[in-house]
Amino acid sequence: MNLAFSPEDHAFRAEVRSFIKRELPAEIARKTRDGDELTKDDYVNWQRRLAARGWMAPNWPVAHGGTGWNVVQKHIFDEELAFGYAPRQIPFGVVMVAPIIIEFGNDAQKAYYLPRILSSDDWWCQGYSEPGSGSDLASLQTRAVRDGDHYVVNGTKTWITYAQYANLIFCLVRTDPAAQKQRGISFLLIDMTSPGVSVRPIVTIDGGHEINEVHFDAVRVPVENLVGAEGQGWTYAKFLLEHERNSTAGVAASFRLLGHLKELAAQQRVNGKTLIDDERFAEKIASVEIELTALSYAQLRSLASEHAGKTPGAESSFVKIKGTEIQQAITELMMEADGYGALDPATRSALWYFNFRKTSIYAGSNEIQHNIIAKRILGL
Amino acid sequence: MNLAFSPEDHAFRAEVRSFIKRELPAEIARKTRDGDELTKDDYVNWQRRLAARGWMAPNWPVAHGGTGWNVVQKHIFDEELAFGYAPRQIPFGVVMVAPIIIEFGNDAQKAYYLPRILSSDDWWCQGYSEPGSGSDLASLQTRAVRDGDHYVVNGTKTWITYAQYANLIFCLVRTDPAAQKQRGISFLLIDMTSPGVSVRPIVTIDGGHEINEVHFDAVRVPVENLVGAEGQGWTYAKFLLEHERNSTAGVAASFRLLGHLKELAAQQRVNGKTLIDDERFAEKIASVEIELTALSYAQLRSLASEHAGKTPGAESSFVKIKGTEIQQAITELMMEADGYGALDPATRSALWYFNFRKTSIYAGSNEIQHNIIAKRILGL
Amino acid sequence: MDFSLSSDQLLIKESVDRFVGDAYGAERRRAIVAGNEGFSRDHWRTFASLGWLGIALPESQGGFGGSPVESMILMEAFGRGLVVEPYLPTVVLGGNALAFGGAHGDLLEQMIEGELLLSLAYAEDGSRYDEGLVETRARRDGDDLVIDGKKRGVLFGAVADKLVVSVRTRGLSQDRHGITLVLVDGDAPGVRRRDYRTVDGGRASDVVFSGVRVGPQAIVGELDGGLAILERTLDYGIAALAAEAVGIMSVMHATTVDYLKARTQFGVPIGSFQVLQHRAVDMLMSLEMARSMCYYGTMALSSSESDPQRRRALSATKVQIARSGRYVGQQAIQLHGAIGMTEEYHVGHYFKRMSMIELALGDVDHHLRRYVALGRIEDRAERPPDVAPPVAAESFA
Amino acid sequence: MDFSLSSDQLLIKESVDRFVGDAYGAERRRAIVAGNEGFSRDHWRTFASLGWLGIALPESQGGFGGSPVESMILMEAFGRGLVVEPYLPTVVLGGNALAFGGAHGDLLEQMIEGELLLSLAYAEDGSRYDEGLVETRARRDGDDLVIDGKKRGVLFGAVADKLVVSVRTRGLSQDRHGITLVLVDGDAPGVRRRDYRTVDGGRASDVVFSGVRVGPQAIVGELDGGLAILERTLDYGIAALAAEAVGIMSVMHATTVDYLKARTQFGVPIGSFQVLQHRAVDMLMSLEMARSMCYYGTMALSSSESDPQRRRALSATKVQIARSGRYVGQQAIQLHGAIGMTEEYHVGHYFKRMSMIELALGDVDHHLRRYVALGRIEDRAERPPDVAPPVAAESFA
Repeated sequence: MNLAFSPEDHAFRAEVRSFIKRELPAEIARKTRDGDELTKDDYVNWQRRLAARGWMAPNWPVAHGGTGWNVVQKHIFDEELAFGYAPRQIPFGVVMVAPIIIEFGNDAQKAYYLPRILSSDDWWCQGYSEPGSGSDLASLQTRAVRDGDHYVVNGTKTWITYAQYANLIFCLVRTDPAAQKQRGISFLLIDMTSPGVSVRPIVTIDGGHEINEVHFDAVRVPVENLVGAEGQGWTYAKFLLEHERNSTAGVAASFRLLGHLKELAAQQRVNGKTLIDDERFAEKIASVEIELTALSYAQLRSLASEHAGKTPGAESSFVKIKGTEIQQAITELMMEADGYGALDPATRSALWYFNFRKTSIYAGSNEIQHNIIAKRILGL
Repeated sequence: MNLAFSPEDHAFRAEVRSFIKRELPAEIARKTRDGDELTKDDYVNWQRRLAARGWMAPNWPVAHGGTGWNVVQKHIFDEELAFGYAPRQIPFGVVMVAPIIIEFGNDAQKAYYLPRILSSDDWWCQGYSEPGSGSDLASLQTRAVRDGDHYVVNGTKTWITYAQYANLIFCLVRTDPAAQKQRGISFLLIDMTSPGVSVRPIVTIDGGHEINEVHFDAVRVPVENLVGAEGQGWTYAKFLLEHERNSTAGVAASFRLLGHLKELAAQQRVNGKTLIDDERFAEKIASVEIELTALSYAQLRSLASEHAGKTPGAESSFVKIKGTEIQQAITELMMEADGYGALDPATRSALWYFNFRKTSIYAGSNEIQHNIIAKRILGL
Repeated sequence: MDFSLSSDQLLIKESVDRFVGDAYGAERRRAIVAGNEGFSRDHWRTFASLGWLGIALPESQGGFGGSPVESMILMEAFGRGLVVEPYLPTVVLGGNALAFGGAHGDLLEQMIEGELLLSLAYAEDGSRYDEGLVETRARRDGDDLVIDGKKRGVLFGAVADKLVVSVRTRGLSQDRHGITLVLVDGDAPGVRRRDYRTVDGGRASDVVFSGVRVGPQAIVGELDGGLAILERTLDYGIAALAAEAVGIMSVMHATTVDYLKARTQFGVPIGSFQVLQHRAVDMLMSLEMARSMCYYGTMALSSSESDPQRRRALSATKVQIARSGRYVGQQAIQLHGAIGMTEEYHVGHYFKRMSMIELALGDVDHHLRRYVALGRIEDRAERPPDVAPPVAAESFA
Repeated sequence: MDFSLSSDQLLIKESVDRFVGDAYGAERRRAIVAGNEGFSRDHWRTFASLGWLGIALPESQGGFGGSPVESMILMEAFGRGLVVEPYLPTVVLGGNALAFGGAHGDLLEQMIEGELLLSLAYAEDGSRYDEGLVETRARRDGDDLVIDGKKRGVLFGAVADKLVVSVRTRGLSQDRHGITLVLVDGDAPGVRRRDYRTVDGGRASDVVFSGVRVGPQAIVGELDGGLAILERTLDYGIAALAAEAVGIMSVMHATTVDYLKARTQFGVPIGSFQVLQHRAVDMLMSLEMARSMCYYGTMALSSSESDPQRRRALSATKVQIARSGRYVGQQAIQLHGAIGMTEEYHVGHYFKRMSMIELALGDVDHHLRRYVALGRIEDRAERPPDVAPPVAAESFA
């Protein structure tokens, strides 16, 4: 048993770290650190640098442009990106639609879409949720009716991150309303520049604009944009969920947030000393730091089990729940630390807090994640 | 609007206080304060003094020996008893069976049983729960089969407080197994000295013996011991639950426990000062004290609404949940305060903590209380 | 013991409920918040005409002789309506400071008539929530005081005609004596403001004082004797915030329960899921604990209790309000799901205001510390409070 | 990076699992607990014959050269079996103290062979959990030390052949220097014990030392230099308690889940109620967080990190263990309902032991304070720990 990272792992980490140091534009790093909104150009700028190094899609098979890294290397890569203040990976293309195209798409789809993801020529977004279907995704209502060589799509998708940047959207649509709930759903790729597609911004309570509603009004989509077989869309979406690697970026980002909190607390004064030297506040920070340490170790254990060939199971639910609880705890403390400064949007402390309330809601609410663990792990 | 207690209320409080000071034997007060087990004689001794003063059954109609107090006076009475370290009221006779006999019993039952409760000649216990029916009380299996002038009772009742002191038990028994779940249940009074009744002590994790299992093996019970009509037992039990006054003794007892905690913390040393002067620990005590203050005010509000003629509703569930949470928080702090002393049963600190885990389980678990509020108040 | 609201109080409650029901609402509020001043002068005139601006002030000072209960009734309704008008800074903080100071009857009259807006400038960069830690200095120059320093988080500082400013006239920054309250015109020479929209839909300013000169008549109360007035004023502020918070929580709770009943997923209302039911129950309990403490704190203001006891009661109140408010607010968002995160839905605005109330006039840590410190002077054997509460029209649970 | 247990470690795990499965069990344990000494000398001989008593000690001192991982494997199984034998006081605390002291190889050999029981006497009335606060004094008398003072919570003090006692040989009670560890015979003249059964089924003693005389060979490590050894010993103790706690929690969790499936109410298994399901999930997460921290703490022992970093890691471990343990224990009782409160059912015994582990060698408050104090010397920019964990046979979640 050798419990430390290998020398090769350390060398790899150094390589990634120096790459980031060399390639990441300072202004992008600053925006990431301060929580400023990144522009589409910022993301594309960074993605093209990754692509030039061959690191755009570590999760893909080597044949399609993947890196061939093992799980430990992927973990190190994620961690270094987060600590280096690189922009977060926008998952919709690389992590979400690509694996489905690779697994279920035809050769033409692979040949066309995959290179364009690597090159950042396309920006994808995800059209799953609808106003009436949140946790109960399978109740979706967006219709795609076959009309010659096209599907005609009508409906509304919502909570779509960065739809304003995207030129393509992958959607779950209902192609057979007569079929049983999950069976009538298909997986369709839609060009957002098609007539009848409109995007309505949704501003969140922190004042930010990341999410949108997308309306389809008789949008004509070529049948070749169907992935796999009609009626199998639900299966494909589920395949992705079950094989989704438990990203380690969240934990690293929390360590980063924690650093932010400490800086803030070091600037505030209470009773004639800095807030970080106030025993009470320091212990609150310590409590969350200890939880985060535990989570980071839990994640390494999960990594180890994946390394040993086990399919990741409910670990991702576990990490989702604890990870978001910790993120929320940190941002609560950021707001608290800031005192009267929190009133002022310029300090952002309250805005971090408001924004992070979403984390226990999105990507399967924490309640849904509890249901998943109860069912899949505990058999309840 | 006059927000203070009236001069009459204050006078009443003084009267109760001086009665307790005069009548309560010092050794009984000491046992109550220290959490020592009280003997049956201790209880009876105190009850007879209350009875002599006419204060044994404040909740009864005056005609049967009640006091005629309004809700505020009852509140003051409960509070003074708790603060004066009087033994807690054993509810099974005075509060539980008596109102049912008064409401649904026949004249012979009233004439026989009520005076014997006032005089402490009888000690009652409650036979509701069974090993297989806890929260789902209506699933009870104890059978009472009519045989001439008797019922023959077979079955097991459990979690019976002070069965070892009792000579009478009131039971819910199934008289009609064919009837719908709640409909076949009757309310039966059973002499515990009857042949076939056996009591098995149950020791709890704090080492105490308050609860028991009671077995009925072909116990013959005269039919005149049936209260009201056959098959109506469930209705009677529910009547009691719905009219049960929200006892204020729990809150007062928590203030008393809190005093205990403070004494303990004042004796412990940490970092060269007393634990109660340690900011961190003092704030933990303060937090629970603030919650308790809020609860005491919530209870006064509930009292006010009862005073104004409203039937108490889910307030009792509210007070049950918050009250037990607070009690448990206090006893957790008692164990914590005691440090290595908690290992030693002689200090009792860990035993208080262990014992109080029961409070969120008994008398309708806190989960059940949540269900009740969700349904009755929120309409969910 | 008489628990009911008086008929006058009932009238006030009806009128403010009507105002909040008729004149407020998400759309109108949005327009007010987006506007230039961040509040409606029309509404302010209504407040004046309904007598709300002097409702709790003594008749001897031109007020209507009400008690803190009247203020509680208004603030709770303002919370329900998410009313942004500067009632807290002008009436509760500014007005009470002047009233406790015992002079400036002319200004109070103007304020009561709606012609004078006030604010309180007490917090500093280095003070956090401690009103006794004052580094803004005022040096004597003849009969005048000349002020230099900086205050933060001055609510609606941009529209305040006059600021009540805590300044140090003696001693060092942490001395509890030597603090004086002075009135400064909002546009006095040497006053510089940075105004901003606050994250909860209000307005605030950071205010710099550079050689600002005021005459002796500007002193509120006694020279060097401002701290007791300031403390009492802030306690009144806490009680008002508590009532506002109760109003806010009650809306968040009711909205959430309605949503649980209306929203269906998996073919059933989500309110049929036990976990969400229990969460809604815990929200209700948090709300009722907060409401109880709101009454408790309000009673403590008008009781004849000594200052430390009053301050301790208000610290306890603030702790409970903040804890309840955080739970109710966070769960309101969580149980609504994504819709709760959007600016267009109303629950997020209540959440944001509640979050700022959590911090305003001292957060949980500050007040727990104060509660403990004040407790050391008391007997350690506790009993519950020996007064009974009022029953407002909101009945229990 | 290699995550698997070595074949030797797997053998140890199999043998201790077999012991716990075969030789232990509620009934037998009950008899042992009720017995005269509170543990089984037969079991102790088994421990010796299986090599468990020297498993983690270096070969140079007669041990078997294992690492803290071996100790973790044993303790976790002891936790699952609720094993009461005095492995912690004798091997983990007493044995490590001697080993770190670097002499007394003969005693270690006796201990490894099962012929010597040890205990550690460090806590005092006034010290709470602070091992650096020592008021038991030892004055020099020629080459001897003469000890006066009192220690509490000495585990299995009644059967300990020798006690490792922390005494002050220099300085005042709070000085971190001047503490010496000395070996004292359990029956030495001047030693008086009050023995008691602990609330968790173990045994402990309060021990008074009145003019107890020991020779210079009794010193463990250096005169005045005992604190570093003591601190390191206690850190090993924390790691061992963490493993025991993980074993205990895993049983409480599994038992609870089984109960939720088996117990029916309202015609359905109570495990079909969503609130109870989520509670069971939260128990699982608490357990897995604790298990992760147990690995982390165990790794920190064997890492080459400096003392403050090691101590900080073990403080973090103890905080997590205590918090997880409290949650899992309380919920195990709650979800079982009344049956969980009874002495005859096994879950309550796990709960009680877990509660005492929560306090042992320092509670949450103590270790949070220590964690913060030790953190001040470190860089504030944090990264996650840079070592990977072992994977024991318990797979994740």
